[in-house]
Amino acid sequence: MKKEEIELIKDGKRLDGRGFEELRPIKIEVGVLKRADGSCYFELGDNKVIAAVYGPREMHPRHFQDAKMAVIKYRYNMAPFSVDDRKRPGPDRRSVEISKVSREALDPVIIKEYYPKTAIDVYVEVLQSDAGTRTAGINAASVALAAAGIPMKDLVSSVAVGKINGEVVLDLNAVEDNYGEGDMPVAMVARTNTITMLQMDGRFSQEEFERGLKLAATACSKIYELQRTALLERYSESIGEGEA
Amino acid sequence: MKKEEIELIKDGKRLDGRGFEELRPIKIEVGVLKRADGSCYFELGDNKVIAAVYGPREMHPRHFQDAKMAVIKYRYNMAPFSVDDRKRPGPDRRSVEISKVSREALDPVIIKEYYPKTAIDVYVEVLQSDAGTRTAGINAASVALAAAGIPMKDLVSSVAVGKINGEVVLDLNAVEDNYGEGDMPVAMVARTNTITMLQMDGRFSQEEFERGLKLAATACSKIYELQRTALLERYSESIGEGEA
Amino acid sequence: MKKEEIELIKDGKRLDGRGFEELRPIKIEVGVLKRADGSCYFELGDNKVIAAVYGPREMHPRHFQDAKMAVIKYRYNMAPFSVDDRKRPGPDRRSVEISKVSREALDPVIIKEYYPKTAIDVYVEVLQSDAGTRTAGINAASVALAAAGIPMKDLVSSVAVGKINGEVVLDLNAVEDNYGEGDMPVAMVARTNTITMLQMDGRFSQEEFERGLKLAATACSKIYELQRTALLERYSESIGEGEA
Amino acid sequence: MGFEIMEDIRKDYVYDLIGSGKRVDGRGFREYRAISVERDVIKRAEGSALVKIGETVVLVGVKLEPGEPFSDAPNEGVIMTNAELVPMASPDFEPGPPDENSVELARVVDRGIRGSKTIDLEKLCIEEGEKVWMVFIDIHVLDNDGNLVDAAALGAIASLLNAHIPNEKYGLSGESSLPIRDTPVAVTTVEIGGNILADPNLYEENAATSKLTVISNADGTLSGMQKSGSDGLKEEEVAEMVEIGIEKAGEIRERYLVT
Amino acid sequence: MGFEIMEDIRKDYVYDLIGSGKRVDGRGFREYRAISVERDVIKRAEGSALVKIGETVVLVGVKLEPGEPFSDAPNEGVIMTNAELVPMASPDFEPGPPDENSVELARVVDRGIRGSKTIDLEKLCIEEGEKVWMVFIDIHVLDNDGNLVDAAALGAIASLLNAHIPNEKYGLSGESSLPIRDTPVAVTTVEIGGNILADPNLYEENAATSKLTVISNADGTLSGMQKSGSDGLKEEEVAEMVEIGIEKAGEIRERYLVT
Amino acid sequence: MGFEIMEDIRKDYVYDLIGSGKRVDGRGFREYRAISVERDVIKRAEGSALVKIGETVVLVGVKLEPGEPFSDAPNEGVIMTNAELVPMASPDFEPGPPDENSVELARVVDRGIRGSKTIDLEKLCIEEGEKVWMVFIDIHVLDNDGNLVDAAALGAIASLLNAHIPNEKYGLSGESSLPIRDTPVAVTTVEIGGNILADPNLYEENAATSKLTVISNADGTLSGMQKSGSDGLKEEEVAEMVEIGIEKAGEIRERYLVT
Repeated sequence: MKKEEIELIKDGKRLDGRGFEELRPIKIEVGVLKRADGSCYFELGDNKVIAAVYGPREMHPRHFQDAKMAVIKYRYNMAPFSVDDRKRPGPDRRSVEISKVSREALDPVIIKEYYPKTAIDVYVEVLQSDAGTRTAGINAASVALAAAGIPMKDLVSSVAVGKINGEVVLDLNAVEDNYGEGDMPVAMVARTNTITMLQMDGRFSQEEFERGLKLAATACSKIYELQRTALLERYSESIGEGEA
Repeated sequence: MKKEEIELIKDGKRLDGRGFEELRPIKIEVGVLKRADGSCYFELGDNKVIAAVYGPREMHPRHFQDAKMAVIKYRYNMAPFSVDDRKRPGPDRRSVEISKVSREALDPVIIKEYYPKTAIDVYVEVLQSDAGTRTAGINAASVALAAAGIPMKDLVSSVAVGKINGEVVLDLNAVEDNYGEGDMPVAMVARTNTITMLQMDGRFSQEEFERGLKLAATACSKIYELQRTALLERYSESIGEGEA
Repeated sequence: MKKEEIELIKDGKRLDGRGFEELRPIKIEVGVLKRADGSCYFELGDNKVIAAVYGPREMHPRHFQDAKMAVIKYRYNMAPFSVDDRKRPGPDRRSVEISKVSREALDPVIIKEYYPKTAIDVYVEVLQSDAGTRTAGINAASVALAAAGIPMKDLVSSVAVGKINGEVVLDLNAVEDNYGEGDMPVAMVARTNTITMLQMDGRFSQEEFERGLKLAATACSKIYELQRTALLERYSESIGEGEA
Repeated sequence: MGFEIMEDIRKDYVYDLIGSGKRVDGRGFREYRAISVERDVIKRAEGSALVKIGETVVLVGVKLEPGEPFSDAPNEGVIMTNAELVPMASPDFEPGPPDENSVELARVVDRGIRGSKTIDLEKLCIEEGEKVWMVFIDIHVLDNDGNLVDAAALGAIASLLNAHIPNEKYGLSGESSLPIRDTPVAVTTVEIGGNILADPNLYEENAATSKLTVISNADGTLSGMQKSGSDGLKEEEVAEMVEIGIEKAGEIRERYLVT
Repeated sequence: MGFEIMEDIRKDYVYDLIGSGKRVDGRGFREYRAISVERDVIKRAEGSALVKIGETVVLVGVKLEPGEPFSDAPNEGVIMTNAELVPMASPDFEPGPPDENSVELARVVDRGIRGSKTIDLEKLCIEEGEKVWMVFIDIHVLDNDGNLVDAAALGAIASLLNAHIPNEKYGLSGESSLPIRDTPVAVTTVEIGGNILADPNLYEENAATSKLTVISNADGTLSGMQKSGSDGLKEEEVAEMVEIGIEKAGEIRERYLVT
Repeated sequence: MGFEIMEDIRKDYVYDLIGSGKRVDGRGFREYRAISVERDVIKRAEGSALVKIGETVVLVGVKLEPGEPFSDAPNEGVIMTNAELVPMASPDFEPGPPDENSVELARVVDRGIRGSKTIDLEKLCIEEGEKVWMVFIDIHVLDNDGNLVDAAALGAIASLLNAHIPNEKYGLSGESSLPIRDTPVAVTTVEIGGNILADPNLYEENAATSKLTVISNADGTLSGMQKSGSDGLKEEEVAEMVEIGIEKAGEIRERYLVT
């Protein structure tokens, strides 16, 4: 049986009941870890990720220091039990690439000049995976950076667009990703419509690509609101705690 | 056939003819290597190990130096031909753990404060193995440290206790270890009855454990005497050499 | 079928038509890379190698610096597609040894005292292999070093001698190497008849060895002329370019 | 340098406080911090548990896959225990291959389960000498506020108790629940200035010079022990630690593992 | 330190020049450097191509070997793409295992070929579930003067177009030419001071803060995209880059891949 | 820094002494230090030998295990030679994967055995194309006082001569002694100030700028050679070194390998 023949859309709805432009449910919790300077738990459907931020802190080995600004490091890592077939611990080529593009997705909003010679470490652990972990990781990391007090111009929001049964749809889950025709993860500064990550595989016409990009932009705006709200709540809580 | 069903005790004696509380034959030679600052060859039954000590010497990389005291490093390593099925060279998880607990077994007696910023390297090579190599290694290392002139409060002695056919016995050999019900390696400062290593696997009742610990203590005292004698002999020899 | 039974000599000629003391065709191009300080493309029959030289340049990590002279580093590497069965990328034991003996083959002619504390990096990439890649690499590297302006007492030239069907012959190709009885790679400073690399495997009588060594010396003189000519041409070209 | 001085001061503070009979967080010497065990949190795993002891957080996932048995035990399943001290969990953890601390953590948890014969490995044989179930126990440390071993060991046994055998996924049939025969529980104590404290938090762990983990089973027998740290222990201290170990293990088992 | 200052000055120079409508080497903003593609240069490989774009030199070799299929695609051949940024090619490349840049290079080239379904993988099945052809695409970078991706991607498709299946070597029979169905071409542009430049050379790459590679196929569809760099791109910039990508890919395909 | 000066002084001392016709330990230029060979010292190994040359100590163990043959030699056993320069043996050896010196040591010893066809590999075939004996020769250096190659090579052939095939252990039958057909012996000489010295000790090795190992067989043929060091050798020096190599190998063979 050919992969393409699987029916992913029925009566205008996707297999999990979503419409074409509908995100999976999102849950955000800020400050879930004690040791990290900032942290965020992020759920996107069945994806469960945590991001932690340490820094600015001493960069070593020293010869990697940048005399003019902080160096951002990003480590995307999957827990062995986060996927269907156990993943061997340690970085593989996929996680190396995702770490790079995720770092570059966040890089434009961090004001690195404030902390020369330091490192800002961003760690993302994927605890459960259902397609879209890199976008969930970037969303979590963006909030964790803010929670850690890292000076930022804005938040970064991220989502993927895909193509299933010839339709451009938002935020593929694992089944759609496996049997679909294309995937396109995007990260944006939602308020300024600035694209900070853009990847694609599969096959899109130029028109589908442009439509997808707009879809992503709209979704990133929604995610941005959720990120903001989560940070705001956390902030009020800590004020509350302070007063208590 | 179940492992437990093998008869390891016959007429009150163990398969190699030993009584329950009997050590295997021990042979100690001090100063067997030229390059090392101190060295010791130790035989425990069919176990043959050598320990070598280098140091105190410069610690590098520097950022691992301790400004207040010497850093002890311990490397337990098995020669590929020391075991029945050839062992691939290089550290594995077992040797990493043994190196850690062995280092901690010796740590309490070494006066590290005398040599801040230095490293004291202890290398143990297992040339032939028959269960009990970590205890033989600690015994050898303890003597080698003394022979290297490292300031020590006392010697450390080590032995394992085990359980075979329901009996708590001293110093398991490989067959007993494979088919027995438990193993418990212990290291002690024999003169002060201070326990510096304690591990267990298998299943012991609380009473068996306590009995085993006492058995180990008695055996460590015997080993301590052998270690002392070997060092003393070596010392008189070198005096003799000096006079000649 | 036994390996030795293959007929590698027919009517006094080798399978590729060469005489016993005949080199494969050689092609040398100097300055083939932009980024490197010196480079050389070298063809020896079906062997295609490139050598590149960087340096003298800063040596790091610093603790490998030599306060009195430059440190030569040599990296022999095979492209995965250079051999019949794809080679996994990265160094293996063979390439580690070849890198060492090749470095030592060139070491005697480089005037290292001029550049203390620096590194001179020699990189050799084998793009296509047909037996004799280490000798081709040394020939290329020698030219690339000169092209990079590294001060040298002389050029080093290299060739292998082998034994096939009982005859000592020059410069084995892959078939001869696989089915022959011995191989002996040699590097020399041709003008002073100084041997800077000498390896052997297989089985040679003392007389065969001595004859082989003389054969190698004669061939190295020829290669030396080709190396010199290539450098000279390149030099005149650059003068020409300068004038244009 | 400044940091080191702070650490010394903190150690002294912990030490002095204990000398006067108190712990930094006000607990009794034998008292654990609040424990929570949440099971089946990861649906990709056959079993999982999120364990919190105070602010220490460990996530354990159990996966089962068919694999080859060892040649000296052709009819037994295989246990593989692995621990990742991911750098998220502490400023002291570095990315990279497991260091001696993660190796020790994994091996102590592993020995507790193995020594007690908790898993009936013979029931995990699919085809003798050819195919058995490999049980991967992966310990993922998320936040380290001390006493990782007890949290990891508790997470491991809690995950195993709830784990199922994914027969269908691999086109096999048979019992779907893992054959679990015991409930080993690890209890760690430290010695500080002659006092024995259960469940050390991070400050206490740093102030202590010796530590003992005691793993005990439902019937009160011991199936694992590991001393660590740079100082020795007296026989009577060990005896007290074993005592506490068995007692506390009973309480924890009763409360978090009996269903 | 001196070096860093030189680099800053060079960046400024490139930046200022572009501001006045010029490139360091005199090209138009959408113009490529001279391209050359030489095929079948390595006879040990089943396919190969030496690609030069300006002074950037990349050698790609394709090898085929029988191997086991993935269990979730038992009747499909396997593509393995690997890139080595060997230290010969640049003073900035270090020996050692692939770093993030070589991994990214290999994966972007790989996705272009995979996304476009360029290789008909089902035709590479030798025996379902047992044996399929493994296609190794090895990218060997010899000289880096910028825009490695476009050179590597061009080398990959050029090698594949000429590659044969070595049936005889492995005692097999069948079609000897690789089943190639498309010709994906990568076109990389950078943004410098609001200007979009195609085929950046090394100086331009260093001066640019964002870069986009667009891979497009014979029918004008897109089968791969990768943004990199430390700055963002506006939607209209991306649109222009995609525009250029499709246009330039057409020209390159016409000139170097149509036989 | 102080250390380096000491080393220079030591080199000068060795050099000057040799200039006046003497060696640091009073030996003649072609004289070996005391050699001892103790066989069968490791009962877990199928063959073993503890070799001392002066204060250099090398332990070699030979293990045999059934394994798969290489596809281009389906009816031949496989030799795997490995050398560990464990840090115990010298303050200059570091823990970690084999560096170029251990790789070279292992490969030179290996080539001597392989080139002379010492082991009749066809007799190590158990089942053509499926199962052959793998012969692991493990060189474990315990104390390095110079001339490791000769000690390691002597240990290797001495171990092989006494090794047996562990048929029973693997449920197989057949000849129990290893089919050994030759006795290659390595003899290393160095050149210091125009003088050729056999069996350099560590000081001499450090003072020498070139070194040649010559491996020769019972019939006087050569089956391995390796030059190392940072300086060249004249043809006549090589000739002398080969001469010494064959002569000394004969003496060593006679004394330590003929049984």
